[in-house]
Amino acid sequence: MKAAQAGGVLFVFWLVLTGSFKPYDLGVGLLLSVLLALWAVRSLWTDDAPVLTWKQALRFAAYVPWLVKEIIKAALGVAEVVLSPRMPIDPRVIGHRVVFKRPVCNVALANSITLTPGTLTVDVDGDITYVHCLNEGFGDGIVNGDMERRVIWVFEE
Amino acid sequence: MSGIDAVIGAVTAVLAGVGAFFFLVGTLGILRLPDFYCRTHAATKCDTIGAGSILLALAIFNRLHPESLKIIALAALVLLSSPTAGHALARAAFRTGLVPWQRTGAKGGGS
Amino acid sequence: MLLALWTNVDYVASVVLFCIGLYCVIAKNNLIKKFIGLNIMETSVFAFIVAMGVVEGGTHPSWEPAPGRRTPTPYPRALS
Amino acid sequence: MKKALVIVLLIVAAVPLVAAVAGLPPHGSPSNPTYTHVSAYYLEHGAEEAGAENIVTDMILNYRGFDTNGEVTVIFTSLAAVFGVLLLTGAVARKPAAPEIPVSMVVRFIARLLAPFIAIFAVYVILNGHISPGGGFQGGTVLGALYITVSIVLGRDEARRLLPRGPKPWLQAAGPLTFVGVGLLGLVLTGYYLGFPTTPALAWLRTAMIVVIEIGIGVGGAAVLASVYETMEAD
Repeated sequence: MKAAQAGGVLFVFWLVLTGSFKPYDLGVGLLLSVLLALWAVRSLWTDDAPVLTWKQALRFAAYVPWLVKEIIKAALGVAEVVLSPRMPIDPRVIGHRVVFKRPVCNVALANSITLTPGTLTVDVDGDITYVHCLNEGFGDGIVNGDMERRVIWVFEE
Repeated sequence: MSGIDAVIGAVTAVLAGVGAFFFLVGTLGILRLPDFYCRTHAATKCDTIGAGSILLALAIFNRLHPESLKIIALAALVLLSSPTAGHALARAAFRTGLVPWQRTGAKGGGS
Repeated sequence: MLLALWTNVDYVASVVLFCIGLYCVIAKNNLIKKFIGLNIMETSVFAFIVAMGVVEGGTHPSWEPAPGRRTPTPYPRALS
Repeated sequence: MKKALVIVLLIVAAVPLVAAVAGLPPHGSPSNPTYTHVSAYYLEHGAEEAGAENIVTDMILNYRGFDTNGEVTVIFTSLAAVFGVLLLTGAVARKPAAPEIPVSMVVRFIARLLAPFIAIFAVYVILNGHISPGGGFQGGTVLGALYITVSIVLGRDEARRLLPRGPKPWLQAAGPLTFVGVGLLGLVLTGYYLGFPTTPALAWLRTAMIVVIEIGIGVGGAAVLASVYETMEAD
């Protein structure tokens, strides 16, 4: 099942790349995606595969625009900080403790934090995520748990 | 027809301009910010948004050509890999014991 | 002379890039910075080679057999 | 003092370059010598004559095949040189290993997520080198980088399985071997080493020869990159 899902995604990716429906291209793509899906399931993802149900995929699709909005907002903030002559920065490292059920949540949270300008995940140690903030204000969205709730909403329900 | 062309041209130009602006901010940030962690902020994040909006501009410029899909796949790749690279850099520094710079006179704060 | 330089401003840009790289290589003491300078020099050579292949209004040589295509010769030269 | 010397050196380097640039034919004009002589011929006849739609690939693998043959051999030779250097110097001086820092789980996750996509992209670049930009050299580099990533993220043993000991030497030499093989095929068919058949009926064969060479270069390049990394890491 996992292999079929991975193979499907890989085949769609191959179609996007080649953009041709000639039998030769389709055949090569099919062979490749079957082989790579087997490889992925057998040796890459022996423990917990990043499988998404349809509901989670839809929620992920809803999560991305929100994330992009946050990124743009924060990027403007960073631009303001960098361009202002006084440079009002006050960097600090905050540790934020969240207990997730799946590692994919940890990864999603860490990468969302890093993607949002002004905050940078420096380490993930068990349940604790250490975040380097340029300024106290940038860390608010993490400390008040907004981002973490959304990640849980996407991947855990 | 030409109206659509004009709109697409304008949107492309604006998005590319935004991308260039954020690249500029990122470069300035690398030069101005005080320590490694802050510079990593500037280097990785402004790259993400700059490259993202330039790629979006290109995808719009190509309309619904199959190439646009490739460009969007590329943008997704940037969104996935760039924060990972930034995290790897910062973590390597953190684990080897590089102490983050703090504003002098800061009241303890942090960690 | 100045007019010739202006028509060839693409080439001049690669010369400027080359000089920046050269400056990094001879003036910096840090080996990594020297290496970055070397890389900039390399990039300037590629930029020069690609600029030589440009034809006004041409397209990439690998697609669409149209009359006004860019010269393909510089690309293999960059590979060597 | 040093600054003045640097400035003088820069000027000494820049003045001849700028003068030479000013003397070049105008940028971008279609009457440049670079455009009128050889490449006009390539552009006009390349697609029918040489077997690939991408003229750059035509030039690299067909018109300029001998040169590329040598170049592919250079890649293989670089591997031999690395082995030589490591045998002479590195193998003995083994430093105490630095304290191992485990790979971050974020990096592990994302690398494993992207690995199949990178692989499929690399194969696409190799196989479509005769139509679109790309080809064996580029795709091979991507494959080699993928091997290095997998070997960092999953550990050496998992990566070793992708490059088993038995066929490894053959894969490392795949570039020169396929090139020579295709060259000999050309020798049989046309009487010239690396001669591509010119009749329109055999157009498919020309394309097939080019694709085979691309695959050889890609696999060989990837294997060489991977084993250079492997040797340096084991040291």
